Amino acid sequence: MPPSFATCPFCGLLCDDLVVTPGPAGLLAAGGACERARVEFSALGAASPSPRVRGRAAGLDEALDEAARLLGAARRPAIGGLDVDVGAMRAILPLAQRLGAVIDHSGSFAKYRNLHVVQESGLITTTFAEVRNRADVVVLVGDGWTKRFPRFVERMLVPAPVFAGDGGRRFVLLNPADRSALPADAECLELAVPMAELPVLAGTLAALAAGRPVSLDRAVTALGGSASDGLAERLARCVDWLREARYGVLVWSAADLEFPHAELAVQALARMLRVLNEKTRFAGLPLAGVDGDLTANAVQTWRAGLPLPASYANGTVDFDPHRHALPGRLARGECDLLLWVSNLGTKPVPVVDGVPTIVLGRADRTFDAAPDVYLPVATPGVDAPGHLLRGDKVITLFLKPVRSGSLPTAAAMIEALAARLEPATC
Amino acid sequence: MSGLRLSLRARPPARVDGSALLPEKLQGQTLDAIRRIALPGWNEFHEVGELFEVSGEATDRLQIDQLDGSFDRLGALATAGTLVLRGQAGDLVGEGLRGASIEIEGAAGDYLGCGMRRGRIEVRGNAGHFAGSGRAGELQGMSGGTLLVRGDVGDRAADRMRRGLLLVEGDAGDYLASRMLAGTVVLLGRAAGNAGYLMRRGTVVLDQRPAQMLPTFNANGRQDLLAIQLLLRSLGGEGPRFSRLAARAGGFERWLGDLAASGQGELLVSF
Amino acid sequence: MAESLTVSGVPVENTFAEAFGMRATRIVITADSLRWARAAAVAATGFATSVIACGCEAGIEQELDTSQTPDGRPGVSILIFGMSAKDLQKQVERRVGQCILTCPTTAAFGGIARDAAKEWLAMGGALRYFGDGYQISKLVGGKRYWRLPVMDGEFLCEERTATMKAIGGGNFLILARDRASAVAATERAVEAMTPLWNVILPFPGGVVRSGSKVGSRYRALIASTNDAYCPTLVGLVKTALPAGVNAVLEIVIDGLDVPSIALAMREGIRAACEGGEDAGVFGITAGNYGGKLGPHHFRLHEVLA
Amino acid sequence: MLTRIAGGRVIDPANGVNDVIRDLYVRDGVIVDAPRDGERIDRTIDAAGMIVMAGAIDLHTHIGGGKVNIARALLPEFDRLDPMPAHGVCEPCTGGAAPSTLATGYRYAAMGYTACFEPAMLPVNARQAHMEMGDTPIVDKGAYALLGNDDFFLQLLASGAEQREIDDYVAWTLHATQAAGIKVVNAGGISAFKFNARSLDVDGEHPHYRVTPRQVLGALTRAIDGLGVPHPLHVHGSNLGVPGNADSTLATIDAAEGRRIHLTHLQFHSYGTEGDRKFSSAAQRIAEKVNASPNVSVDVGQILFGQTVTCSGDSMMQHRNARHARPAKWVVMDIECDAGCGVVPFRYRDRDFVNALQWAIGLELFLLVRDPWRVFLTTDHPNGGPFWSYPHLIKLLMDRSFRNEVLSRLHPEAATSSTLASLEREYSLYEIAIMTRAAPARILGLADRGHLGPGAAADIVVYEPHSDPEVQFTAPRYVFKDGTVVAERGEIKAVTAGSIHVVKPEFDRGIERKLDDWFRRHHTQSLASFKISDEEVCVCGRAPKLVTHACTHRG
Repeated sequence: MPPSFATCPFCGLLCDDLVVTPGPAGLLAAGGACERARVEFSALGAASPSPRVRGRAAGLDEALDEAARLLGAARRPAIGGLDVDVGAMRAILPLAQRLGAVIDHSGSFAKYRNLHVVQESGLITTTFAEVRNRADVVVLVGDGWTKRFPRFVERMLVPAPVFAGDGGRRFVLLNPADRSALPADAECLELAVPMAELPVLAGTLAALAAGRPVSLDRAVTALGGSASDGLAERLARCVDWLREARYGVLVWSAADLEFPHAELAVQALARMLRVLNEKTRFAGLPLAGVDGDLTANAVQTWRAGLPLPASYANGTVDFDPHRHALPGRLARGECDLLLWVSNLGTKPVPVVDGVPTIVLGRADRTFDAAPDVYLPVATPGVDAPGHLLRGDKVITLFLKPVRSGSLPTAAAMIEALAARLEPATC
Repeated sequence: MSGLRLSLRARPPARVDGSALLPEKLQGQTLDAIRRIALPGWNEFHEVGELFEVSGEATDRLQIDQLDGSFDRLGALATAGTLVLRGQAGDLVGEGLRGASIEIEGAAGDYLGCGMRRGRIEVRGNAGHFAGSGRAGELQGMSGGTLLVRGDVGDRAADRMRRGLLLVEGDAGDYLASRMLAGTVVLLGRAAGNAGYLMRRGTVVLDQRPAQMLPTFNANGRQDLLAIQLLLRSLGGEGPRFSRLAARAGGFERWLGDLAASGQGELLVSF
Repeated sequence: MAESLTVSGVPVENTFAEAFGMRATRIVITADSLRWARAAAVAATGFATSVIACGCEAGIEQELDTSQTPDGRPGVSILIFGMSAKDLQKQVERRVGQCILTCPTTAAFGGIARDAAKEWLAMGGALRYFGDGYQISKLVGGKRYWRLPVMDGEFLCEERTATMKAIGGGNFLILARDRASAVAATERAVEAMTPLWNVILPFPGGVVRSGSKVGSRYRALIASTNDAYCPTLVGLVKTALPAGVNAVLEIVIDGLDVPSIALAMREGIRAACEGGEDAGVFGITAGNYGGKLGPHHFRLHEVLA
Repeated sequence: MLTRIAGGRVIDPANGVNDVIRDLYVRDGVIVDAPRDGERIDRTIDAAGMIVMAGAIDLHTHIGGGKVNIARALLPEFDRLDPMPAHGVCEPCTGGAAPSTLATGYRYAAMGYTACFEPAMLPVNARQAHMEMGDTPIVDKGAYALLGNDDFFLQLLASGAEQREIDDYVAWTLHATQAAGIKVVNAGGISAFKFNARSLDVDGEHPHYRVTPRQVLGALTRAIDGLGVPHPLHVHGSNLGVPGNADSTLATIDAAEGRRIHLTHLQFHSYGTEGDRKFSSAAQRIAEKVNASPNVSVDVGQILFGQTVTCSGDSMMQHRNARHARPAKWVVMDIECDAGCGVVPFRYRDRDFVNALQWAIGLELFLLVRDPWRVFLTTDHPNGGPFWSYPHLIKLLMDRSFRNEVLSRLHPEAATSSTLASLEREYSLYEIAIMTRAAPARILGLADRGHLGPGAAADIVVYEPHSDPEVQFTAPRYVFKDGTVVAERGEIKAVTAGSIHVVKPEFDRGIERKLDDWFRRHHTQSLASFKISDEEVCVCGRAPKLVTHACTHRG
């Protein structure tokens, strides 16, 4: 009998070739598992948590009662985290509506760097299998993706592009990328300028790709280079490669773009893609899907018609990345309760003085400051079935549990919570 | 001073949408009726009378005093009358303005005058980020009217601006006039980084040399253009600092860009 | 009731000039110097004597000093008259495009006050495509301008110019002893009328010698020479020339309103009659078609009252 | 519980009933025979004087799948203009150019629609499509899986595979994606675009596989017939929106060689090149061909004036049309060696010649195609206009003077460039019932929907007659979904969950060996991950049940 493969929920690649078995210390992930997957499965395997009320172990009913009491008393609750699967999100949204909550994903600030560009200019994009089979020129921005998407190179960039003709695949590394992540024999052009200069670099490439008269000398100076370091020649060569590509792909991960107004740099690159597509094919691949960011946004978007961050206050739904962003709402002291739901990851829960916090979290999570209520929930793909959107946005995969656990799902927990609330009055 | 006067006396627990407080809507109502108007907060509605001392007479002039930044969208979509705001106005003041005059005798929050189409907003103090821009997710920013900030503006002022006039006496943050589509910005202070990023058309007059000039703007030499003279002359009424700019002779150093976009914008720098 | 009126002893016939409703626009041309504003204005108002064959009637209205122009440069205002806004649109486009756009340093502005505006004509708005995509639109003080890149910089042109209701065909005829006297009289008249606002004299030098009557023996022509006033036909046709009159010249006036035309006629007639019969001027009359064709009747005696 | 709907004027074309006064009985969500004497009737709904029809079925409406969600995210400005606050049993959501799934379910149900079919489900995106449909409350759902641009199919075809193998692949796709039919979009063109081709006509060669769209259409229509799939191959033709594409459309019909074929949003494919503007109506030519070809059915894809957003799998043509985007933002995607998508917002303007003529062409098609069993009422929602404009569209079909009055307000050349003004036909209520109920159920093979005979699901709409059809069809007096009153006078009274409709033709599972190899060599997920089980699709689709409709071998 062939091994039953597991699908890894811990990054946007959703690799479905893992073999996960019970080991002496937790779950043992093998098969295609990367280091990150091994660590995550192992950590989850070891934990056997119980609900907690203000740090003290409590029965499920007691913890649910307390959580329901806090929720019932809240007038301005916020729902955060959302590092969750589709099922959890489907349960969270009716609750958010019922509570009039403001709701935001923990990574939406990074996510918004791409959404911004879609909403304010549009985008040409592609998906993993197109990259794998077609891409003859791959431009990689930044290097965070090598950590966040550990098997991206192995799975998408190492296999030969069968539809690309005989030329093989060439790489351009924008910003200080990790050359060693790529195959050693890969033809590779490095434009190693600091990440903060990406807006200038992106604008320069977009202008050059459009055939506009940009002074390479001035560009090099603006990028902090010098006449002798060959940057001007590499810029020119890069543009040649972009224009010669039969099917080029530009890869970035919005979470890497940790500088203010990074969405503008993405927009410059989006413009470059538009220009290149007048003559050849060149598509973007905004790598995402970590921590359920795409999933949470997609479910919110299809149910409400508007993405995150959103407010369900006053019986309406409103999208405003500025006013409804959770960090801002918390910092301004506007929320009187924080419900944090995260069944996939273990990002820290914000602690705000005087704001009661309920956490529906992974079994192995720990806290610097104990929340008022902690309700451990099953992790989809480990203890429970679930669905997640993959990092290229189009594919949703089923997460089959690798063990039969006793933890309730986040969705079930939310429904239990909702059942304890007073009937909605509106 | 004539008109209606609201003076904040209680801070709401969360931001309140103040867009119902328009002179054109309140005009002619009794003070009691005005006190009963409910403003939407977060899951609760606050009566004007609970939050404000209400006095005077509801004419086409409304003054709101003691603002503390917790009211958003004041003057949004106003078409007529005068709204005077004192203290710290919140975000989205004058959003989508269609004709009224808003005077802020204090400072404004973010998204001041975003999407405004007509009318005039004048701020004595500073304005936050995205002044004269557009609502998040939409293609166009401010598309008409005059937005005058005597103090500084934050980042991304005039982002996606399509028409109209943004005048700033102080400094501007990063990405002034980013993605500008058309319209006019005049900045007397200094622009921080990346002014004009991805601007497609439009005019930005800078009375001081910006921190840096993007390599995707090309020098067009010194140009003394009639259109710019005409433009600056038209600002004579906006104060002596603008008159002085209009009176200076010899044109400007002109830069064209952003070549990463369609490249037909102009940055005009005093020399 | 043949009430008699003389000016400087010259008899003025008790008749009227018959004028028609027209549409007009004023364009203010500025330039770095008056020389180039004038050059553009002369070209733009050239070949515009009669609406019948030229498409419009046009002329220079005034020269403007730097305090009188929108951009503080010297300028010239011109008036263009047509039978309809549609006709004017065509002429404005052609004349501004060929004569102002082309002329060094110039700019063109609409010159009709907004409250008098009847219809709007595209000016810069029609010419902007000459910029081949590099044209820039700019809104200043509520008016839209187009900036077209040209070889000496930019041609600045207001997007539109307004039309207003106007009057064409104000006129008077000078009956003189001989050609020299007639010419001298018209020169005096034109000089007196030149400083006046709101009017132009569309014919060459302000004067027309080919007065016309309606109709012709040739079917294709709708007008032909005014034989009753032609001295060389005296004895052949029924003449309108008093004895001793051997030359007649006419001054035609187009204007934006009735008072401006009336004023121009008065100033012109007075100047023409200066020196009286000694100067060879024997009479003043006016052209009309019996009052059936034009709604505006400028009675000479009333104009001079 | 037994419910009687008493005394209504029943219009049920599937059973040949035209405006007959009779009672309907409903038990456990199903229409049943009249009870024997003495049997207790628990509830009687008085429908006297009212018109009773089966629930309406939309066989082509983009209600789910990634492209619609991209459209939702792309255009927040129109959601802001169309808020739907919490109301009664309804959660807050938004409508707009690309409405939320909640708004879609509420508005369809309120209007008397009880089943909706998503026509462009990308196989790789099938889970998400089912999820979005699952979050579309009340109405039943089904979807057509997209084939004909996927590399597996194209290499099969290019390698000269036997038809049997293609049949197996088509059947496998229906099973694996839980679909109710197969659609092809710009046959081969989406794939060709990935190889940088910018157009591909019916007999053009794919730049890589060297096959033609005609071959693709031939193979797929053969497969559909061979497998006995009730719904004909659903075809979005070549050259969408291009002046002169009527020739491609006629060639597409010929490519079916007499086999069943459904041409979707035909309006966008009926353009000529006559006149000064090189854009004209070819509706007459197309309609004649359709009338003469009993194997052909069509839906119109009527455009209506206003803001909309076009969501299509046709990345090739959407990229080409993107320059007309309004607002000027758009998304084009290449997708996973499977297909593509393009999302381009449009504003159709009545004073624009092209838009006005498009409007007229759609109506010409409605009126010139004679058989109401073969022409369906669609706007290709949201592409030509939102589905909630159907009542207005019905009025345009039923009322000639209204139609001509609207025509007179459009760009004047729309009237002179089309025959619309001279067309006298007015649809009857009976014909409307055919085209919106009986015919879609028949062409989809839905035995238990679209009619009011015993055994049918109790999806029933009761209308108050009104002289203005738009008023009548906007807010029916009662809408029953599976026997539950879900809406009254346009207001939602109960939020229920609809079923999923699928077909599962028999096939040789040996095809999976070849597919497994293909997945290993080219895909980025395993064959096992790709397939959606019956149990899973009910979770994704939040469906109380999966309704499998029979396939009958014809081949």
